[in-house]
Amino acid sequence: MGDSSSATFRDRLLSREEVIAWFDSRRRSLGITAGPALVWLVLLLAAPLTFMVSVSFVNVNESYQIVWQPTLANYEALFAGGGPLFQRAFVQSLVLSYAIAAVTTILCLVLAFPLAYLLARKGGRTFKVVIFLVLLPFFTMYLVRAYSWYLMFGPSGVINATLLKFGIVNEPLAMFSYGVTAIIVGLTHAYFPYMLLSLYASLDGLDYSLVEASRDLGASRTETLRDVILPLTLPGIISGSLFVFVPSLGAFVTPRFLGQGKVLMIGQLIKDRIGSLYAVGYGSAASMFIVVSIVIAFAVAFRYVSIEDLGGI
Amino acid sequence: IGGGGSTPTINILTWEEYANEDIKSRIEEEVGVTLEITKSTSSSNMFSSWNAGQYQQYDIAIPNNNYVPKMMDTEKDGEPMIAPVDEEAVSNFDAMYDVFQGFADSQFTANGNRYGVPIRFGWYGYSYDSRSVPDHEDSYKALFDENYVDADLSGKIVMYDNHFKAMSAAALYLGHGDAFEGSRVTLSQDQIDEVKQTLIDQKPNLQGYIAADPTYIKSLKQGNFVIGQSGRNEIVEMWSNDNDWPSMATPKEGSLAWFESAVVSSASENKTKSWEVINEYISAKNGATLAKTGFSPSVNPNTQEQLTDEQNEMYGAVDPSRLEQMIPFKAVENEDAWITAWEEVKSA
Amino acid sequence: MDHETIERLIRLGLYGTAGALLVFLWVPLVVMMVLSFAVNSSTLFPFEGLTLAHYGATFADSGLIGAMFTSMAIATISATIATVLGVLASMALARYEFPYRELYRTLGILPMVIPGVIFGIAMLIYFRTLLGIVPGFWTVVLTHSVYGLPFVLLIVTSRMYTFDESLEEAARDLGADPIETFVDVTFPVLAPAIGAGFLFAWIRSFEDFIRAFFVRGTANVLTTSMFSMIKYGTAPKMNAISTFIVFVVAVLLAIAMNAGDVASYVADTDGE
Amino acid sequence: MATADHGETLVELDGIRKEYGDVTAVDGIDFSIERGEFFSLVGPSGCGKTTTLRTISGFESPTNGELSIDGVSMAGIPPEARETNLVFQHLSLFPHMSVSENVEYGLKKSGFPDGEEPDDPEARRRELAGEYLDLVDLSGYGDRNPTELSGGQQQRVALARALVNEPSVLLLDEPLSSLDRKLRKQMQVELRRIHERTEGAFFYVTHDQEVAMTLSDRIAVMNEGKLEQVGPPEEIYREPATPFVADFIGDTNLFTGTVHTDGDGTAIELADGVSFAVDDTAADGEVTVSIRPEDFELVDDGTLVGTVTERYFQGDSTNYRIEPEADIETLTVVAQGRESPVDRGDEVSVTVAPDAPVLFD
Amino acid sequence: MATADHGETLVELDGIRKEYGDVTAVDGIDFSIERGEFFSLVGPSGCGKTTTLRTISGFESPTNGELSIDGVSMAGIPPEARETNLVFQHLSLFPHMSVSENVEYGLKKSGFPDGEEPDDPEARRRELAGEYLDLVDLSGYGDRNPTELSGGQQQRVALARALVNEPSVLLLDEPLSSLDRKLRKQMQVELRRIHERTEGAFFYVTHDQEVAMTLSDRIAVMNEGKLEQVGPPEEIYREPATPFVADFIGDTNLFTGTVHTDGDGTAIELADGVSFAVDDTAADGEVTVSIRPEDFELVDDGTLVGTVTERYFQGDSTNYRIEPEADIETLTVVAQGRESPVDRGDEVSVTVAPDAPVLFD
Ligand SMILES: Nc1ncnc2c1ncn2[C@@H]1O[C@H](COP(=O)(O)OP(=O)(O)OP(=O)(O)O)[C@@H](O)[C@H]1O
Ligand SMILES: Nc1ncnc2c1ncn2[C@@H]1O[C@H](COP(=O)(O)OP(=O)(O)OP(=O)(O)O)[C@@H](O)[C@H]1O
Ligand SMILES: NCCCCNCCCN
Ligand SMILES: [Mg+2]
Ligand SMILES: [Mg+2]
Repeated sequence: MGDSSSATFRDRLLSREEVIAWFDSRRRSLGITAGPALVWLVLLLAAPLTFMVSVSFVNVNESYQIVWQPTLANYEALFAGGGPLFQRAFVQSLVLSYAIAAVTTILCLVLAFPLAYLLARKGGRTFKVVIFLVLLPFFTMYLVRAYSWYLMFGPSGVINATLLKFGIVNEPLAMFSYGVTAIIVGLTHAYFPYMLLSLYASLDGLDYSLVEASRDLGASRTETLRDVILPLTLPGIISGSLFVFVPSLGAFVTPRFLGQGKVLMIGQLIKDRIGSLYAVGYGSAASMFIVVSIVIAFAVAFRYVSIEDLGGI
Repeated sequence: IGGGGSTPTINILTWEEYANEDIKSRIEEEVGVTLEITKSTSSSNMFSSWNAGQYQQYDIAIPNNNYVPKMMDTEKDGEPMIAPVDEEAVSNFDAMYDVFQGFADSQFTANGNRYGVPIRFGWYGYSYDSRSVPDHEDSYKALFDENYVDADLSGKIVMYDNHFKAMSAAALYLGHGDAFEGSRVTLSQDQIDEVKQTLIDQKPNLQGYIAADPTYIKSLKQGNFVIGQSGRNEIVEMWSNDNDWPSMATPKEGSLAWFESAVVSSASENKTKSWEVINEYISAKNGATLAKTGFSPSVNPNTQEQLTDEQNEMYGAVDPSRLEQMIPFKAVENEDAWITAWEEVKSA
Repeated sequence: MDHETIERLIRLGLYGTAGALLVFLWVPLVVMMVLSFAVNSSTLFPFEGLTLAHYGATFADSGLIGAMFTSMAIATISATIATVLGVLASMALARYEFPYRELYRTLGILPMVIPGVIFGIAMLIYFRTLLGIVPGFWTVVLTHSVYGLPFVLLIVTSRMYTFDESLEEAARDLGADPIETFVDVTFPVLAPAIGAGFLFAWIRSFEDFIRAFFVRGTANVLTTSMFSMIKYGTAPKMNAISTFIVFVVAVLLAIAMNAGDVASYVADTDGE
Repeated sequence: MATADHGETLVELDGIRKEYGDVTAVDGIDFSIERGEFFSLVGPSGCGKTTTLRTISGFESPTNGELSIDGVSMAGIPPEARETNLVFQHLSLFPHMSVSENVEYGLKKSGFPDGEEPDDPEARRRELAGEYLDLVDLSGYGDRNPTELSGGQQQRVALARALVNEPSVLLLDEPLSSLDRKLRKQMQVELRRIHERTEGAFFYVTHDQEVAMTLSDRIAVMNEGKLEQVGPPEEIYREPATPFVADFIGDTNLFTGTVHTDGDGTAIELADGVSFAVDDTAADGEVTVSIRPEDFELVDDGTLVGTVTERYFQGDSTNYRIEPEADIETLTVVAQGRESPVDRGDEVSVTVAPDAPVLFD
Repeated sequence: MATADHGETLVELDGIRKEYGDVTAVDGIDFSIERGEFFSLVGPSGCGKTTTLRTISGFESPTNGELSIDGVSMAGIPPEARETNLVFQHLSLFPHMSVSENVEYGLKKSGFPDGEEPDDPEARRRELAGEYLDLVDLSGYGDRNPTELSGGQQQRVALARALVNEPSVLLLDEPLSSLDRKLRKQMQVELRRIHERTEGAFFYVTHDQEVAMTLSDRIAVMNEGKLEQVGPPEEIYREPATPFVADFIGDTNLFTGTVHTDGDGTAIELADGVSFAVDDTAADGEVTVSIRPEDFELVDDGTLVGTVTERYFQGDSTNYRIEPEADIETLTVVAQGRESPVDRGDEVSVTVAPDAPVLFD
C-alpha cells in the first residue's frame, strides 16, 4: 500500500519537475504565451489584409473571376469620373466621412468631458448608478441603438410627431429628418461611451492635487482646465478620440438607416460596390485609403500616448 | 410527418413572398423535399452572394430576369455558375404566357441550353397620393420637373435606392428611350453624365431614396412624401388594403418591366428536385397564392382560375401584352460607369 | 458674483450637462421600449393603445429566435477563443521583453480599429478566394475571435501591469510549483479582468452586424435578421426584441456590478 | 528676504469647525500664526490637520467660524485670490512643464511682472524663477523635467514654486513624508534655512513630531479635531498640557498614581512602596503622571526596582524595557551616551529627578 | 520554539556575485548566517540587498559563487524546494484568500500533515495556522480578508504565513518600511519577540540602520554590491571599519586630518591649532576621522572654537550646528539630556574624549 502510493508520488514529482524545467525555459514560455495569438493574428488578420492589398492590384473579369495580373485600374477607378477631383464620388464620400467622423468625435469629446470629470471626482452610490446608466446603453446592441434613433428621426418620427402633436410646430422640422444630422447624432450615441470611458480612466488617474496646485498658484478654473487638466488628460482624449473617430469613419449601419439614402459614407460605398458588382479589387483599393489613414492616425497618436493608456476600453 | 431522413433539403435564396407557409408546405408535400428559404432583398445581393461562393450553399435563386444572363456568364471552375433547365421537370413551362416563353428563349439561352424559368412579373413607374397631387398626364416630368404638376413637391419626392431603377427613370425622362432597345441598355458616357446631373439636380427636392417596398408603403401612408418612383405591386397592395387614394402612373416615356426568374446552381446536388420545386412555383394554385402574397401576377395565366374577379383585376389577369409597350429589365452596358455616376449622385 | 455663487453655478452646469447626457443616452431607448408595447409601433402619435401582441409575434418567430441562439453560440465560442488567446498574449506582453513586441501588441489591437466593412470584406475574399472556404457559422466564429481579441488583450494586460508579481513569488516561496502558482494565484487574481474581457468580446461578437454580414454565408445571425427587419420596416418585432435585449443586459449588468467591480474594469482598468 | 517680523498676527482662526456630513473633521479651533514664524500643526492621522490647512488655503470653506488673513476675512475668497501658497504632500509638480516652467507658473498667473508693459515678461519671469531655484540650490536644473530629479530635488522645486509668489503664509502638508530618512534630515535643515531667508510665515502640517520639534517656533498639537496645546517645542515637550500631548510628542511612560503632600514636600505614589518626590504641584489626588525615558536614572538604591527584559542598542543611547517588581506598567528607560551600564536579565533600580514628572488631573 | 542555537553556520555565501547585463548588483560577497540568529543586511538604496536576499530564497541564481544552506549547495534548487521563507516588502498577501487560508497555503503546498492519512488534513492545517496567528496576536482574525486589516495587522499575517512553515531562515525584505513611525516602533518590538519564540534564523534586509541596530544580533553593512563590515551592532557603531560605515550607521562628523605621535601620545590635527588626543593608533599620516555628534563635549577651554549657527530641539537632546573658526567642516554636536546649555549665535568651544575618534587610512 505505502509503496504504491509513494511510487505515484514519485511519478508525480518527476512529471512535476519536468514541467518546471519546461516552464523555466524563457523561450518556451514565451512561445506558449505569445505563440497562439501570433499564429491567429498572422493567419486571420495579417494574411487577409495582405491578401486584400494584393487584390487591390488585380481586376475581376466579366465572369467575375479574379484575373491575377497586376493593374492600377482599381486605384484609377477610385478617381474615375468627370469633373473636378473633389466631385468624384470616392473623394466626396471620403471627405464627407472624415467630416462626419470629426464632428462626431468633437461632439463626443465635448459632451463626455463633464460627465467623465464628475464620475472621476465622485464615488459611492451615485457613481454606481450613473455608471450603470451609461454602461447599459453601451452593452446593448449597436444595431438597437442605431435603430432607436431611426424611430426618433424622420418627417414622421417620434421627435417630429411629438412636436406636431403638442402644436410646437405646424410642419415637420427638416432638422429632424434623416440625413447628416441624424447620422451624427446616431454615431455620437453609438460611440459616446468609448470616449467617456477613455476620458474617465484618464481623469481618474489625474492627480487632483495638480488641479489644486494650479488654483493655489493663482489660476482660475478655466486657466486650470487649459493649463493643467487638458494637457495631462491628453492621452485619454487622444485614445478616446481614436476609438470614436475610427469606427465612425467606417460606419455602415448608422448612415444606412439614418441617412435615408441621401448620404453616402465610405463604408457604404465600399459595401455597395462589393454587393452589386463583386468589385473586390475596387473595394480593396478603397479600403487601403481608410486603413492607411488609420495607421497614420495611430502613428501620430502614439507620439502622445502609449498603448497602455488605451486601457480604458 | 414527412419521410424522415431521406428527404432532401432544397435551399432557396429569394424574395420574402416565396416563403409563404401555404406555398411552402404544398411544395414540400408535392415534391418530397424540405424547403429552406433565405429571404433576400435585392437581385444584386442574390447575384453577388452566389458569386462570392454561396452558389455552393443554395440550390435555387430567383433574381430578376436581367441577372440571369450575368449568372450564366459567371464561371466557377470553368463552368457556368448555374445549371441548364431540366425541361422535363418544369412541366408548367408550356402553360406560361407566350411572351415569357419568348423571353426565356431570347434572354436565357446559350449554346442550346436554357438557364432560367420566369415566375412572376410587374413593372415600375411612379405613384402618388391623389389627395395632394393633382391629375396630370403620366410622365417622369412629375418626378424631375418642378413645374410639371401644379403642387409644391419639394422635399416630398422619393426615388428607388438602386442605380438601375433610378438612373433608367432619369434616362427615360431625358428622352434616351432608344438606349433601351437592344439586348443591353446602352447609354453613352455623355448620356450617363446627363443622367447623373439630372439626378443631382433632383436631389434637393427628394425626401430620400427608398430601399424596400414595405418602407415605401409605410412612408407614403405616413405622409412623409407624396410622390415617388415605385413598382405597381406596392400600390396594388395598398389598394387591396382599402387605401384608394394612391394612384399608379405608367409614364408615357416608358416603364421598366421585370420578371423574376428561377435559376439552379450548378453545384446543387438535387438539380431535378430543384427544377421540380421551381415548377411548383408556377403551378396554377401556387402561382395564384404567390400573386396574392406579392400583389404581382404570375407568368401562368391559369392562376386566374384560383382568384376572385377583384383579385384578377389587380394582380391576376394582367395581360402581359401590356409589357410590350414597356422596357424589359436588361443588363446594362458599361455598368461600372453607371455605378460611378450613381455614387456621384449619392455623394453629391 | 462671489466665489461660492460661481462654484455653485459651475457645479450646476456640470451636473446639468451630465444629466442632459443621460437623457440623450436614454430617451431613444425608452421611446423604443414604450413603442414595443404600443399598437402603433412606429411612432408615439397618434397613440392607439397598448398591446403585448408584438412580443407574442416576436417569440413566435422561430427564425428570429433561432438566429438569436446562433448569435449566442457564435459569441460564446469566439469569445472563448479570444479570451484564451488574449490572456496568453497578455502574459507575454506583460512579462517578457521580446523582439517586435510593440508590433505584436499593435497587431493585437488592430482588429478593434479596422472598420467592420473592411475587415469583413478582407475576411470574405480571404476565405473565399484564397482559402476556398465556404462562408458559414465557423467563418463568423473565426472572424469574431480575432475581432474580440483586442478587448481581452487591453483589459487583461492593463490588469497584468498592476498585478503584483511578488504574489507569484510568494506562492513559489511557500512551495507551489509554476503550474500550481498559476492555478492558485495568478488565475484567481486575474479572473475578474479575464471575465470582463470575455464579456466584452462576447458582446462585440453578439452585436456585430457588418463583419457577420460578409462572412456568415447562409448562417442567420441576430443582427442580420434585425437589419432586414429595420430595412423592411417591421418595427413591431424589432422594438420587442430590442427591448427584450436591453432588459436582459440590464439584469446581467446589475448582477455583475453587484458581484464584482465591473465598472472599474470597464472604466479604469488600472485597477486600484 | 530676511528679518522675520514676529509678534504681529497674520492668520487668525476663530472657532473654525468643519463637518463632512456626519464626520466632524475640525471641531472648533482657535489659533493664530504670526508674521514670519515657523508654525507646525501636529497630530495623529485623521485628526484634522489637512482639513485645517485646506481651510486656510481656501479649498474648503469652514462650516462655522471665522478665518482672516492679514485682518481680512477670507469668507468667499477663492484659493487663487489668497496670499497663501501650498506645498503638497505628494509635491504635485506639473509633469508636463519643465522645472522652471513650474516655478514660473504662479508668476504668470499673478500677472508678474505687472504695471508697465515690460520688454520681455517671459524672460523676467524666467529670471526670477532662476533666483528662487538658486535659493533652493537648484541652479541649472531649470530645463529638466521634474521626473528627472531625485525625490529631494523635486521637494525643493515644489518649495521654490510656492515661494516664488512670496506668499504671506507658506502652507506645507507633510512635505517630507515621502522622503527616506537621510533625505528627510537633510531637507529639514534646508527648510529652516529657506524659512530664514524669506519673509513669510510657514505653516507646517505633519504627524511626525520629531520634525515639528526640530523646525518650529511654535507647535500646535491637535487630536480628534480639537487643539490640545499650542506653544514652543520646549514647552510642549517639558510641560505637556495633557497626557495625549506627553505621549504624542516624544516617548514617555504614563502611570496613574496618587499625590501626597507632607512636610518633605510633594510625592507621587505609583504603587505600594514606589513613590517619587515631585516638584510639580499642579494636580492632586488621583493623577496621571508622565515620565520621559531619559528622565529615569539607573541608581543603586532607587525606589523602583525591576528586571531588564529587553535592551535595544541605538548608537548614541541604549533603550531598556524594565519589568518592575511592583504592579505597574513596563518602563521604557533610555541611557544616553556610550555607556550601556546594564544588560538583559539584570535586576536594576531607577530613580527620577523631582523636576521630571509631569502630573495631570 | 525557544532556545536559539547560535554558533552553527546555517547559510553560507561564498563569493556570491550577481550581474544583470552590465549592472553588477552584487559584487562578490561572503558571509554566513548562524542558526537561530537575527542577522541584518543594511545599506543604501540600490546597494544589492534585495538581490542578495533573492539569491538566498532562490528567485535569482548567482552569476558566480556558491550558496549553501545547512551544508547543501543550493545550485539548481527552485524556491519552493528551499527551507527559506520570505516576508515581502509589500506583504504580497493573497487578496483572494482569507487570512487563515493565506497562512494555510504554505502548509498545503508542503503536504502537511504528511505521513499517515490523517482524518481531516484541512482541519489540522487550520489548527496550526490558528496557532501561528496566535503567535502574532491575531487570534480570531482568520476569517477576515487581508484587506480588512490594518497595515500592522497585515504585516503580522505575512509573518505568520512565512513562519508557519518553520523555515530554517526567515527572509524579511524591508518589512516595516510601509508602516508609519508609531507602528514601526511597535512592530520592531514584536519582531524581536517572535524571533525569540521561534527557532529559525531571521535575515533582515533594510536601509533603516536604526531598526537594524535595534533588532539584530549581527549586522552586515553593504555598499555598491560589496560588504563593508559584518559584526554586532555595538561593534559596527563604535568601531566602524570604513568612513562609509561610520556615516551610514548613526550620524557622524567626518574630517580629514594628520596623525602625529610624540611623547604625549598620539594626536590628530584637523587644521592649524585644532588637534585632539586620540587612543586609536590604527592609522597614520593623512587620515579620515569620524567623530560622533554625542562624543563632542561643550567645554570652556576646548581646542575647537566655533559659533552655533543652528539649534534643533529634539526633546531628549539638542542638536547644534557649529561653524568652526578654523577652516574645517561644519560640526554637528548633540547635547544629550534636558539641558540645552548654549544658544544660537553663542561662541562655544568643544573637546573630544580620546577614545571617541575613529581613524581611517
Ligand atoms: N472630503 C471629506 N469627506 C468626508 N470626510 C472627510 C473628508 N476629508 C477629510 N475627512 C475626514 O475628516 C477627518 C480629518 O481628516 P484630515 O484629512 O484633515 O486628517 P489629517 O489630520 O490630515 O490626517 P493625515 O495625517 O492622515 O493626513 C478624517 O476623519 C477624515 O476621514
Ligand atoms: N532585474 C534586474 N535587472 C537589472 N538590474 C537590476 C535588477 N534587479 C536589480 N537591479 C540593479 O541591481 C542593483 C541592486 O539592486 P537591489 O534591488 O538588490 O538593491 P537594494 O539594495 O535592495 O535597494 P533598495 O533599498 O532600493 O531596495 C541596482 O542597481 C538595481 O538597479
Ligand atoms: N413586395 C415584394 C415585391 C418583390 C418584387 N420584386 C421586385 C424585383 C425588382 N427588383
Ligand atoms: Mg493630512
Ligand atoms: Mg530592495
